[in-house]
Amino acid sequence: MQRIGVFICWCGSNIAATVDVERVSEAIKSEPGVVFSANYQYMCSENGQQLLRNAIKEYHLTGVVVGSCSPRMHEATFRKAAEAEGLNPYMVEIANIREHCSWIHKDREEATEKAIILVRTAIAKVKLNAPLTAGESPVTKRALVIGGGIAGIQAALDIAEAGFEVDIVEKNPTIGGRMAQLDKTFPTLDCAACILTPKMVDCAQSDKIDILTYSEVEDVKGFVGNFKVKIRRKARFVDETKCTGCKICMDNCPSKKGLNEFNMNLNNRPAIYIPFAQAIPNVAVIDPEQCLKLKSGKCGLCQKKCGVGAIDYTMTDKIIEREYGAIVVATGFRPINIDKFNEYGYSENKDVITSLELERLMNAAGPTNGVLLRPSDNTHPKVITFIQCVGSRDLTDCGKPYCSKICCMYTAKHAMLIREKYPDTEVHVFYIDVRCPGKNYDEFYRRACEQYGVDYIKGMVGKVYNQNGKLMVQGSNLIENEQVTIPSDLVVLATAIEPEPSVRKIATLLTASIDTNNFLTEAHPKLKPVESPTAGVYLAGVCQGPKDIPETVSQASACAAKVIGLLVKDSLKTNPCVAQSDESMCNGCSQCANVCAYGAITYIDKEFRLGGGKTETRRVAYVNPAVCQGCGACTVTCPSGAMDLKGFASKQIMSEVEEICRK
Amino acid sequence: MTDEVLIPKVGVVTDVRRDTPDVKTFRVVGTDGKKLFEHMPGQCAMVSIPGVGESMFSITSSPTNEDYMEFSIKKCGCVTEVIHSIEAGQQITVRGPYGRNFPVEGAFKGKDLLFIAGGIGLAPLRSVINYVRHFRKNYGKVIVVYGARSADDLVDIDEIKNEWSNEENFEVYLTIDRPQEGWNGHVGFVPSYVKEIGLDPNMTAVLCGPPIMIKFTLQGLLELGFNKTNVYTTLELRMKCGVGKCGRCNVGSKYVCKDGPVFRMDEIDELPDEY
Amino acid sequence: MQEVTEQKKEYVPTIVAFCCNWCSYAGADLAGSSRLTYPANVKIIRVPCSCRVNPMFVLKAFQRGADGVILCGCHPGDCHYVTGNYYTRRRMSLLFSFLNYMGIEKERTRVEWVSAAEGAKFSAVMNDFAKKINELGENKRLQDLRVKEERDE
Amino acid sequence: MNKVEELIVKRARELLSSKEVDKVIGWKKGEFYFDPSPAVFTSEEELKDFVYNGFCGANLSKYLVQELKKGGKIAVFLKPCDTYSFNELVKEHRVDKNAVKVIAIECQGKLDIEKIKEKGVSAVTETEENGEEVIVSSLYGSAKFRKEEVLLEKCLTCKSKKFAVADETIVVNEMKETANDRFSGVEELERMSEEERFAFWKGELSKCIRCNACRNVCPACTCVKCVFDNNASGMATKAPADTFEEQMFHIIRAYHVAGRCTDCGECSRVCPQHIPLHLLNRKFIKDINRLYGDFQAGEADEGKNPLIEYTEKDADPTAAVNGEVRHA
Amino acid sequence: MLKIKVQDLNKLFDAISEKEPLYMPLEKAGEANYGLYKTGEKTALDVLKTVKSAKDLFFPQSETIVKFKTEGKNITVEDIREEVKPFVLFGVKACDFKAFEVLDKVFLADPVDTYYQAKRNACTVVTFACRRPEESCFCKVFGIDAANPVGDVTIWKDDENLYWRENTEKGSKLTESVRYLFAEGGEKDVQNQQEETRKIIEKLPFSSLDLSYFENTEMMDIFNRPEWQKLSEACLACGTCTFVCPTCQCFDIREFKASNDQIIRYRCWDSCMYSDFTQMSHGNNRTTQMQRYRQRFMHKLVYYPENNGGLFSCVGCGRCVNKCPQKLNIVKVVKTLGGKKDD
Repeated sequence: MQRIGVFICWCGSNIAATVDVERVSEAIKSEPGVVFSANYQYMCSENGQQLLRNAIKEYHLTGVVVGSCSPRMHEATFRKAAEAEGLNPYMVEIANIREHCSWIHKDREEATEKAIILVRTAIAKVKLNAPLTAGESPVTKRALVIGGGIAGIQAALDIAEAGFEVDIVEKNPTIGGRMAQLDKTFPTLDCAACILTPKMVDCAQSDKIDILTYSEVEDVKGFVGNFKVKIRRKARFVDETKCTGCKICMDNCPSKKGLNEFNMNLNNRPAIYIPFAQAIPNVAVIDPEQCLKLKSGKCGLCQKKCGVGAIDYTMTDKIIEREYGAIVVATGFRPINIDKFNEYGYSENKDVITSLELERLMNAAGPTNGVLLRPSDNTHPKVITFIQCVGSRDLTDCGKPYCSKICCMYTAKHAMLIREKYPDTEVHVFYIDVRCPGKNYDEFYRRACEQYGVDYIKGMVGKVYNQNGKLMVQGSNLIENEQVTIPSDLVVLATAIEPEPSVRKIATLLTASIDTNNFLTEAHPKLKPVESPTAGVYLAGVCQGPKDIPETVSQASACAAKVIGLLVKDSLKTNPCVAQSDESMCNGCSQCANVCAYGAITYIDKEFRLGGGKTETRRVAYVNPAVCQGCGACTVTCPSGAMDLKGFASKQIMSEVEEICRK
Repeated sequence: MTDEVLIPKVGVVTDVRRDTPDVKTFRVVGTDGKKLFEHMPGQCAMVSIPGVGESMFSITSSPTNEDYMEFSIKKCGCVTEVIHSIEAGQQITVRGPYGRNFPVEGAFKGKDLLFIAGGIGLAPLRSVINYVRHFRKNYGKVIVVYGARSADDLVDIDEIKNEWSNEENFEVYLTIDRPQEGWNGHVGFVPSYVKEIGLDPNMTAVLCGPPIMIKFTLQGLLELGFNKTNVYTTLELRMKCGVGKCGRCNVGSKYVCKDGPVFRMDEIDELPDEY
Repeated sequence: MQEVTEQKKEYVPTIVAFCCNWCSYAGADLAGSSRLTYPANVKIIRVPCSCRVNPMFVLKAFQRGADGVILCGCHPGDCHYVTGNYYTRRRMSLLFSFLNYMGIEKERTRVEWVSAAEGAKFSAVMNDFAKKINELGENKRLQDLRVKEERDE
Repeated sequence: MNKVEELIVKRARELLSSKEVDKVIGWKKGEFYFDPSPAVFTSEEELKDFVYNGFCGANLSKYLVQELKKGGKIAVFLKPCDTYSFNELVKEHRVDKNAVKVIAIECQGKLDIEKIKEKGVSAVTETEENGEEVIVSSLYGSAKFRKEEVLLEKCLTCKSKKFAVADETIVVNEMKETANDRFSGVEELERMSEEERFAFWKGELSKCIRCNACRNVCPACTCVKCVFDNNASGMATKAPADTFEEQMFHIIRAYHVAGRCTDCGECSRVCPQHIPLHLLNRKFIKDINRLYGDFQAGEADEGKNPLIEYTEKDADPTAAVNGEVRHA
Repeated sequence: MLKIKVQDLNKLFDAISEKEPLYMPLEKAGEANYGLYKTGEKTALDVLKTVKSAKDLFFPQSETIVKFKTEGKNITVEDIREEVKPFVLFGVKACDFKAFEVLDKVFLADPVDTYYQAKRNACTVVTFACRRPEESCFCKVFGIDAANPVGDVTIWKDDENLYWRENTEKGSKLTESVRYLFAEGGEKDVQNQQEETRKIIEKLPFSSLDLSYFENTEMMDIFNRPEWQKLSEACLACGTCTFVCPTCQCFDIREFKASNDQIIRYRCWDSCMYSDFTQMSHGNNRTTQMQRYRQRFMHKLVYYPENNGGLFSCVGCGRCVNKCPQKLNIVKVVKTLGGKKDD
């Protein structure tokens, strides 16, 4: 039978003024199992803790109940004290007689009665407590970053800086991501390439960073500290170690009609190509869908022309397997498909373009070498109309319900840049409202309006149609309360962004949850914004929610800090209050795994002895204690009660209920 | 109102002794300090801690003990786990005695007796062995063969070594399953040990232990020429009432609680194989 | 099923409140440190997440003579365990609707979302719930008479 | 022998003789025309006792759980409502669908012998279905009933005549969907006051003898150890020693199968006291449909049930109890 | 012989219940079961078979046997037995009445079960002759005459009258108290009814059931019959058959903690069909449903008769025939095993 010690804290007068602590101690004495009952002025003080420790020793206590302030305050304190005396820290329970009793009740009689019940309830629970030990699992000191955009790059650099090895897996042939496609960045208007490429080069040069481009995560097994990841290295048909990036192959390739993805398909590229000049790695890749040799077996020109013999048409996809302690997801975004937005005539009119296309049209390395020419006839547009919130804050099926956050700022940037470079251009912007919180953001927007004379029109655009070569933008001006039609030469749609669709597969592999808009869910929206609910998985950049570059970079660095904090440990202490399945009762129905937000539950086949020499193999649930966070969702889903939560076992909670109802 | 067998008496645990890592012996008297009731060797009683449940245990002390009775209990389930946690002074409830005892005043009289036990199986035999010791002249030669998994699992080893071994015309053979440091005695399983000792097949034998031990020991005895009508054992089944009414321990037309737990091997042969 | 008939005067109902550790229990703490009172017959049981509350606990409470059971958890979307309270919401919606279908007064069961910052809300919720339960009086429809008998002895 | 039975037996014979399956689960004739029992057939010889008539109401899907453990490939005959149970068992890994051949068979609703007896007809020797009429022949002559007078409760409000799964089908006559609304009974109760509902259930549940037939027949109740049998669960009960225990058993059982219950109606069919247990399960089904969108357990052999799913916009419990209808 | 008009029956019930508690078939929520009669209650005397048998009155499904109070290390035993006031059990059919004999041999055997005994002694049993037995009935097989049951009082009923015959002293006392409601006569009517009933019984399909196999075969031979496997295949392991059975008497002893220091120990019906019936902490002596199924019927047809002078623990009430969810029953067992005596 348990030997329980009960300690009632006065908390000065905080408790003692309303609760008759002496009476509580006295009343508890006769409870079965209680062998020691005392009260003291400040249990949390050095002396109070000593009182507890002495009693553990003297009375051979097997359980301790402290009636004091909230367990959220001092549970850890008393557990530590108990542990120091050799008692398992999980054999300590707190009865909250301050916040839940003395502070809220005025009647001394009533408060004392309640305190007795609360302490008795804690005794009932502690009687069913079992000693728990935190498990340990080793940590593989290597991180994986999925996605090689600015978020991934920043996270990788920070992690490498701390001395840990890190792999970047990027599905495209080069790292750089969306930022590499941008011309200038707000609110400072520096050139995106100028600030991004040095970081890309740093990655390439770091001996801690391994860049796996043209690769995709195929499979993830394991848990925090111990992930095993299979990575598909897609066949590049060019030996990365040999290629010097001389581009002779590109010049000689006869199949030049491939769409240039980097330039938003606004011009063409050969079948063998390097996406852009500063690509990292600066190595060519062959588009197998376009390459004549690979499709028909006839050609092979690039191989002949390659001075270093880097071309290998026989290359196949390879799966490599690596182990990591932590994973950063930084899969980024893409503009949504706006084909459905018939009112803007995007698919009919070449001169209706998206903002990202405009970035390329204004970029010196873009299809027009930085001269703003409209796609239909390569002439300078004189009137440019921007339409904001295309697909953002849109509750129809075509768009997204959320604000894409970056559009207001980049539209202001575009308008400003155009007005500066081509002052004779008339720029109109249709907006619902302009959202520019952030350092120097609103000032930036005001400059666009006030200094650069951009015409901001509050209102929605109803229709864009072509009339005699002019794009007629028909909209409402809510401030003037009138309908306006602006004949334009170029219409730029501030297109909503959405998570890169490949994130779905990755989320499934990582058992990271995804919201209805495909953004990855953070572990806590306020307090754990960079952690995913799956321990050891962190979120950086737009995959978690729309954000701009500075925010992305800070989140990436925050991720890195979290990763470093994890990798610096040799082993992880796991929370012992985790779920556990009683295999003898589990029937493997899989309901529990379905509600586990952390993917902590897997199923194994286990053999059971039936008696009479017979055995039966049954599928049963197994909870990985390193992954389980201890919420208990699974315990209620389990109809047989095979799943229970240590520290908050069904029996314990029921005995608390019984004790409270004893009155 | 007339007495009701299902209503137990209150007993006080006056002493708790740890025999082996998972066996404890509890000494029980009534609230008046006297023995709760009289019994015969081999009989059982229902012991319970209200709120936890009742379980049937054999009474391990000899009826000749006038002051108290004892139960040796192995920890193997919910009830026994709680029973193992009690300390001296704790009250429990007891009802009994139940079942048929060993025929110490009948078939055993004047006979040479062979007791073979394995593990906790010594518990019910302790009662009869001590009874026989008490009325020593009524019986012939006594041989005890007792085995356990390890030396630590031998129940009542002190009594065996200090008292039994000193009796006249009384042999004790101990064995453990596997060699162990500090053990100089015999090593090996009970069934094979029995065959090595060289026993007289005219002895009356009593077997108690795990089913597998009983099965092979019986085989060995039969090979030695023992007759099933001279071999006894005790059965253990789930019981609730203890008086042949609740139906739980019914095997064939027998109720183990009432018609047993002591059975002769030839009687067992007539039962369906459901015990 | 039997309805308990006699009722004592000045009956003080028993209320069991399950609070999730991260929001509502902290909310209750805040109510305490803000000295926001609520009736003493509300007793709190700490659970890691509202999704730990098994319908069996609710029934157990009623069996043992509770007159009202309230579950408090983080606001949906704010669950410390991401999705826990979403499951709670479905489970308890169905369970409470079912209990009402069995004839149990619907006011006897409740779920409230109380964040760690909502000490005032916690106190208000408990005051209101206790008031409702007081008006309803003793739970006569879903309790174990054996328990009641022993208690009333 | 009716045509459907003929085809079923023929098919069973083929499957056994070709060794395509090792056993067939079907129904075996009893002492009377109206008491066939579920049975496992392993030889062609045994098939002579195979029967499929108006009294084969038993849902055979759950037998697969124990029979599959013994090994071998099994053919099972499932009526439309039984196919849903099968899917649910597959979904919960209780049955390996690859080891089973599901032969979905025609069902025109099954008859309730107790209802027929209540109408004063005993010693039934045969029944013949003729559209909406049933002709019951007995030792004492024959009687004609409207079908709805003598159908099993579960068949009166049949949810669907669709097969949720079928490797093959044996259907001779068109199966008509029943017009009856299966939730009308629940609605009727919902319209009552709390007091009236309480009185209704008090009357019904006080009849419960805790024989566990409802639980043991239920294809959703396949726990290795039921909480009510597990002394460690804190909820174990064996007999309704107190009225609370009747309530608790039925509340918890209904809750445990909520979202998984296919409404096969076996619980009501087997209750010796004719407690309308389906009204418990259907309340959950109705609430699920109302709050989370129409859901039919067992429609597919994979996917999540509504209690292990959620949306961010689900109704709050208070609103749900007060009759809120799901967000559009 | 006495008689009373059927329209005056409620007066009779009221008269009896005024004196002593009257238990009889009542209809509640559509089902007929024995219950305490109160004026205005819906009686169900004409229902051939109540769902639960009359054993409930002597051996209730759940019954407190003792209470304990604990205080620290101390235990107080509280004997809750009270004197059972005389009561009347009305309308017991011949089969159920015969079942009392079966139960008596268990509960009144030494040591006597005082809970059962007290109720049994306090009870005046009014048996009720069957008029229209149905196809599931086979009491004749056990030598029961459904048309002429015994008990303290026997009644018959036709469309006009209820006929009353006292058989014992207890019966006479009861008769005396309600005598004023009755008129003399009815012997002829009863005789006619009996003849008619017996004719029907002769024709019932199970009346020719032959139990000689079980009387004349070695226990182990019956036990080892391979047919048990097939017979038990469809068994759900529910307890319906045992709970509706008038002779099944297995029980469990359980405890209920009314509070931390108040423990109620009660017994309740249990079923040998349940998988945990013989479950011990270290094993189970009947692990398959076949074994459990066999146990039930072996007990009824072999073990019990062996201990009780050939009396079967079945009275042919046919409740299991009607109520088994999967239509398994003792008749199928008897026919399957008894049909091939040469095996």
